[in-house]
Amino acid sequence: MLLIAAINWHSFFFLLFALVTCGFALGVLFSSNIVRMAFYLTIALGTTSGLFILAGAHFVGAMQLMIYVGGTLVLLIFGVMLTAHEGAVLMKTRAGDWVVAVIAGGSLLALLISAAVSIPTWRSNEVTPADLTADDSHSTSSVGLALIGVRTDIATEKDATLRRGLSGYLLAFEIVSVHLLVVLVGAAYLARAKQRLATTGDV
Amino acid sequence: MIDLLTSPISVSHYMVVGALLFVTGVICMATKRNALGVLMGVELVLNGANINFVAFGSRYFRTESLGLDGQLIALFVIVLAAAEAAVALAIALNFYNSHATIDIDRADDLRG
Amino acid sequence: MAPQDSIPLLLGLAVLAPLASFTLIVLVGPKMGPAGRYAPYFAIGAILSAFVLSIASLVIWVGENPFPETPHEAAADDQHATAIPGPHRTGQVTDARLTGFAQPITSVSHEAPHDHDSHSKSSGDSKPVYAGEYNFPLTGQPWVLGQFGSLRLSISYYIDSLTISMFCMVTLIASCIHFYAVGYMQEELDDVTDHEVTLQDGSHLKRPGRFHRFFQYLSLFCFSMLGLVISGNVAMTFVFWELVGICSYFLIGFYVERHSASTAANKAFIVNRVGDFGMIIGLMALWGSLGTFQFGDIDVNQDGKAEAGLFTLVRPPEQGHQLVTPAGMVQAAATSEIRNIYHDHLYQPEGSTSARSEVEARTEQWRNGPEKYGYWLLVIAGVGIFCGCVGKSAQFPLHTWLPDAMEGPTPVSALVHSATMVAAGVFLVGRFFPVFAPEVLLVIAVAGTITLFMAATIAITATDIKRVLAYSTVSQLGYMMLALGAGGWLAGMMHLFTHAFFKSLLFLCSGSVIHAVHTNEMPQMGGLLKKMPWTGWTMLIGCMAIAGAGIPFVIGMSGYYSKDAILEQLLSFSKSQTDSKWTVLFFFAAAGGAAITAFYMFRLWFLTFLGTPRDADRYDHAHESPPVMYVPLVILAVFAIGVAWPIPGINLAALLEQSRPLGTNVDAHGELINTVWPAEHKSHADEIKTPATLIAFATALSGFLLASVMYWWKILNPDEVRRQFQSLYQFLIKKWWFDELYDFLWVRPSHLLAKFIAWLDTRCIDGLINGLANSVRRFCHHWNIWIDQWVVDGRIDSFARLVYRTALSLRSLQTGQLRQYVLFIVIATVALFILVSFFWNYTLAG
Amino acid sequence: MSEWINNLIPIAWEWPGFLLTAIIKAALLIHIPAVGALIFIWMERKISGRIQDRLGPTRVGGRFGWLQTLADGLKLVTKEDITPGKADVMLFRMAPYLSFAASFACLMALPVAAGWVAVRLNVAAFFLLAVLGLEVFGVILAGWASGSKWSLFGAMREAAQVVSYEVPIGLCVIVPVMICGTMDLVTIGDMQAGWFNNWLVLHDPFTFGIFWVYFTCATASVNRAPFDLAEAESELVAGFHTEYSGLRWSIFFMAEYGSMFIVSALAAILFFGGWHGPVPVTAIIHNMAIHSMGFEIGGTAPFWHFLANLLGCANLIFKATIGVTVMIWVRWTLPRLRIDQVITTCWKYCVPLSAFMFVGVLCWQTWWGLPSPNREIRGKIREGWVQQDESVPSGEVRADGSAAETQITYQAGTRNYEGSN
Repeated sequence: MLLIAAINWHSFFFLLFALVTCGFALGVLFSSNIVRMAFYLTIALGTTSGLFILAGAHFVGAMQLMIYVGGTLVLLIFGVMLTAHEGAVLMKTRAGDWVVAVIAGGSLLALLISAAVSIPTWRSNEVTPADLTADDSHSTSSVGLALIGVRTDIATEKDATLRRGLSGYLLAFEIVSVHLLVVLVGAAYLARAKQRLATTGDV
Repeated sequence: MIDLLTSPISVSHYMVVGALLFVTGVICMATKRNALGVLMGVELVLNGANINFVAFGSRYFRTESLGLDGQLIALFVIVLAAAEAAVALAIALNFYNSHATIDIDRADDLRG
Repeated sequence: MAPQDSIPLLLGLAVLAPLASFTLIVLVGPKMGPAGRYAPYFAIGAILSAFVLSIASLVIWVGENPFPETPHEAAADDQHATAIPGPHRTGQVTDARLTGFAQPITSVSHEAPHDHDSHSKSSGDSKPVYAGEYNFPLTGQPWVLGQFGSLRLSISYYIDSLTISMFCMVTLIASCIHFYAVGYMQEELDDVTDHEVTLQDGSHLKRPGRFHRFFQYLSLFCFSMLGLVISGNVAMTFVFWELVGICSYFLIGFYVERHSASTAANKAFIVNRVGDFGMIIGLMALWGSLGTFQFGDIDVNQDGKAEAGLFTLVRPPEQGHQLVTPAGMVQAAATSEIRNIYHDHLYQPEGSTSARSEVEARTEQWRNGPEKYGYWLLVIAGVGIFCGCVGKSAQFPLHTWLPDAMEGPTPVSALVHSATMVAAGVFLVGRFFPVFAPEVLLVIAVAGTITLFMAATIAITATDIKRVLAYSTVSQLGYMMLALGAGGWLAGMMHLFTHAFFKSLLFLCSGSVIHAVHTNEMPQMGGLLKKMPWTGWTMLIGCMAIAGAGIPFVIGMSGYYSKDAILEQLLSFSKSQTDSKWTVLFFFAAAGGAAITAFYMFRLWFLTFLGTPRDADRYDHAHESPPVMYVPLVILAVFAIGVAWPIPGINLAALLEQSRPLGTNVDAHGELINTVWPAEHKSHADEIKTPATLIAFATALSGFLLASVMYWWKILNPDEVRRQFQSLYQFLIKKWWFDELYDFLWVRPSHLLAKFIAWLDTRCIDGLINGLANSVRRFCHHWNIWIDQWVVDGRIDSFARLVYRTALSLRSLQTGQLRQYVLFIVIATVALFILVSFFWNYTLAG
Repeated sequence: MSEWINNLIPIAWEWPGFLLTAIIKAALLIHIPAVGALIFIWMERKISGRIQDRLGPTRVGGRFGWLQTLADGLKLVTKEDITPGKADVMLFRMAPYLSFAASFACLMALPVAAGWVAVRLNVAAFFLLAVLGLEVFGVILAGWASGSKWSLFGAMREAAQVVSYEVPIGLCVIVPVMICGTMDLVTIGDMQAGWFNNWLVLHDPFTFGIFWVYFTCATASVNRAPFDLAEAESELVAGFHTEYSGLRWSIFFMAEYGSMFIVSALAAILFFGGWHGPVPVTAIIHNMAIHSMGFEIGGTAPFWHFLANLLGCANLIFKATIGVTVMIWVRWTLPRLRIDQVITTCWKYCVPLSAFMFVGVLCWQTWWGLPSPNREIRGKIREGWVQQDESVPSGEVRADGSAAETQITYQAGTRNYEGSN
């Protein structure tokens, strides 16, 4: 009971979500059934959005749910179903590949984790709830304003160069949207290129 | 384990989770023979990166944080991931149409 | 909404409406029904709404500026009182102004005192300001396009009664012509077989109809013409000027497949460029020395202080609006002196300020000194602007494009080349009238005289009905220019309006005739009056109007008033000369021109409508045009009769008089020549008016009688006359050999020059280069053998071999296995990090 | 609420308070899909009966047969739970719970009255859409895991349809969000306080139009007829739930009716003033509460607030029920579309329409600045630029317009970031 009393609930929920995320990510890794992989991935990404919200990025979390889980993964599963037949559903990988991959990945993991814990200011959290302001969680409109080029969060920045340098994401936003359009058109074109060739072959 | 529960969360925790997702994704890319599996690995990798961005952008862990940039970059990553998924899926379908399989080990026409 | 806000708004909308329809037709023209059948609805709607808006603004204006009542003035200078507000009505005038617009910024504010003192001692007539002249234009600058240093390009407007009446005239005529064109261009609706274009295989050209394109050009033209009229600064004027030119180019070349049409279009365009070159020089002179493009004063930054425009600079109010060389021009001319002054003050304390003050001090003496600093600059600017007008309104020596422009469809000829575009030149001269120095006026007068006489004589022998009208247009424009040059501002402007109406009427009638008989040649017409009564009678009205028919001192057609006003001004001009008596030629030329005008106009009418048909089958096929074509004729005929009637309430002369440039209604003397420009109001004295009116009437009557003797009663046989004056006839039929002259003067020499340069190119330059090349080639031929083999190939081959071996050894890396590539990346990343962390002693990712 | 509980329980810890609060709220919310489903299914039967000139259920539970659904539910519980041999067992079992969890999680962020919301998210509108989009996973996985051709077809259609319809529905929801400048559904609802002329659907012609687009897309996104391609019983036997039976099948239906209620309630909040009725009863009661009917009755204010919120809650549920009724009516009136027609409706009509309306609203508000009957929103404080004083419990914060002005202080731009750096 004393333990429960001492629990920092923020940490608790973080751990909950983190464990679910990592668990299902590993599930994606070790499952060999492509559809189950997709299912695990869904859950992993959904809980990731929980992690985002825990870090105060409500909007990003909602975006993660909406675009990633709601859009991308549905697309993915769609593709899975389009390409799923007996051979494709189960594709075994040779053990050798597994060994090599796990070794390489393990080394990378060790590297990254050592990097993550190597900086003391990253390891310790000295932020007290007092110096969190109400709108740190209400970041939606500041995100939106930043996307249209107004950085309200650094409007009060003392350093003028910093203010100037960090102004807005309008250009990036436009570029990304145009890029998105191009990609969608291109994807549609790619997906139907085959049939088109077939018809022309017939003619 | 206990003090994990009691002490407040820091950036490192997020980075560890991110690293785990990242590596999982990488291994996924390296082991799955199904092109869509590889695609899922890519999504995992991107999410690992995103977690770091959001963690560094959050004001809950460090007094000097990236501020909004973290969230904004994360947003862009999500959107671009959607685009990338669309294209990759189209490519996969095309490959499936042409090679009648989704196994990327069979996609070695350009072998040296 | 105050009038000074509402009128610009209305007129601006009126300008934009045709632009809207143009855009619409350009975008979706071909979709508007088969062959754009419904395009005219948009064009006509636009121009009609523009007309309504113009009329509305005219009503507002008149309501704001009532005409001075002329009870005994009418008695003094008789019925056709081109009512000039006389000295004794200055009080009312001032009232009119005070009750008129509360102008923040015009010359009103500093002009009112002049009227008051002139009113007080209005008996004296040798005052610098002729009392009673007044204008208060609406000026404004809604939108600044750009400010480069002191060069400000802006959309600004300068609206006075001249502008508004131009708007009404242009939109009215354009509306009529739009309706007319709907009927005239019918055959463009379906595929057209152009019988004047013969392809290689001898067949005729077949092309789809261009109905909508015609109306889109008309809309564009109306837009640019209205914009030209409303524009408030020279730069904007120039832009719309060129727009008008390009519209004329399009419309002349409407039947682009015909060689004659395309060449005519090119000719018009190039000739206009020649004029515009002079205009650009004028603009540069004005801006470079005065630093502004604005006509009127504009309160740029709404602080109540008006920035002086060109007119104020050239005719400053404190000088009683008399022409003085602006300080800018003086100092621009006296740069060397100014440099010396600055050099003298260089080593004094406060040198620059004292130097500046001295320059200010000496400017006056430079200006009035014997060498008249800067005055030449003023003259050059004026002549340059006039060059543009010469090109645009086809004055001598650039008149040759207008007759060829008749290749365009007839509605175009009526709208563009008689009523409005060519009038734009005259309008610009009238607009710039205050800026013109007397010497420039003399130039204008001379050019106008030559043009009117020459064109009139050429028109005598022309047989193409449209060419006759074209030359008469040139000649009438010459009249206007002559009137302006002789200081008769009001006369010239009035003739501009009256001529617009009856000339468009005449052209439309001729178009209706051509539409009926499918030929332009008058010798193949005749006796058409029975076939097409509407056209015939309206055309007769037009002829009488242009001939200035009327009962002397009682009433007459519109031409009667304007032409008489011109003659009066010319007479008083020639009378008031002490020396330079030769200027009386102006008057004689004008009078003779009047006779010739009457002659050829009635010749045209008799040849066309009376007598026996000279071409039977054409006559049989002839028919009256549909109502959509002759109703506009009737409307225009009404205006051709009555537009200039001195009705007390609505009175063109008084309306125009309201916008007479300040200080131009007094005697002016040339600085460099000793010629006197009498004030225009002097031409209403009876000793001038009576003889002028009688002479005008006599000349017109003689011309009419001669024409009827030769072509109606057939007493004289034209062919005999032709045989007797064979040489003169040749001279005229060849149009004074102007085209040949220009061909000899400009075209041939340029061809020769081109040939010479071509020869230079082919012989000398190419020869030189070829020789060089040959020698180099021979040199290389010896050396390249072994250099190529040993040096180049040797190195390249060895390198290629090296690359090949490396590639062979590396190819095994490319397994085509995506998953292996991923592994490579991972391992490389790890290795990189580890290396970095070892060999740089930084913490990882620190 | 948790503070209140913590005050009740005499322990030093606060987590029991949170736990109790969570449990209570969940217990309240579960009624919407559970009891709501009962009522809505009964309504659907009666309405379809009337439309088809039948009586519908009449026997069970009195003359209106209003216990029919309960009886069916009992029957379904007792039925055998069949799992096909070729099914992917885990996914097959998981799928119904997944889609039910999605539609239940939506309710978490759905306010039912001023401040009566389980979790007050500042991105609630967006969150709702996102989680609603998750519901499709249940359907897709169910269809695939059944290992049956019909189910697979239904699932693929569902996938295509839902991915397509997320675009226009997002565009439609953006419009009220843009007008109010916030995604917080509570704020959006309260910005329409007062008489019905404050409802956003009457804000300007474009919002009026976009409401219909929204309703169409919502019908499609909860795959109700005429868009119920996933279960096209005329072509595919029963679509994605062909192989399901018993309890799992009924869970699918609870999820479907729950999400119908959710989209209708969202429509009510976004366009029809949420808990603010055509007549500002809530505001009146609140004014009573603020100065209790003119003379001070000690401490009755909380009661009045509660009453007001209760009425608002009833109001919202009523509006949402009307929306569900319309959906039922549409289902039994219109024939089902073909899949290509469904996709065409989305990409060729809904998306361009909603985009056009979006631009139109934008112009109406910002560029033309045209008037709109809603006096509340104009010049109102935008989310994030708002600093609301914490003294007032969130339930009472600006439950009517007047209170809002008093309790919100406008801080131009300086959104006290001084604390952060």
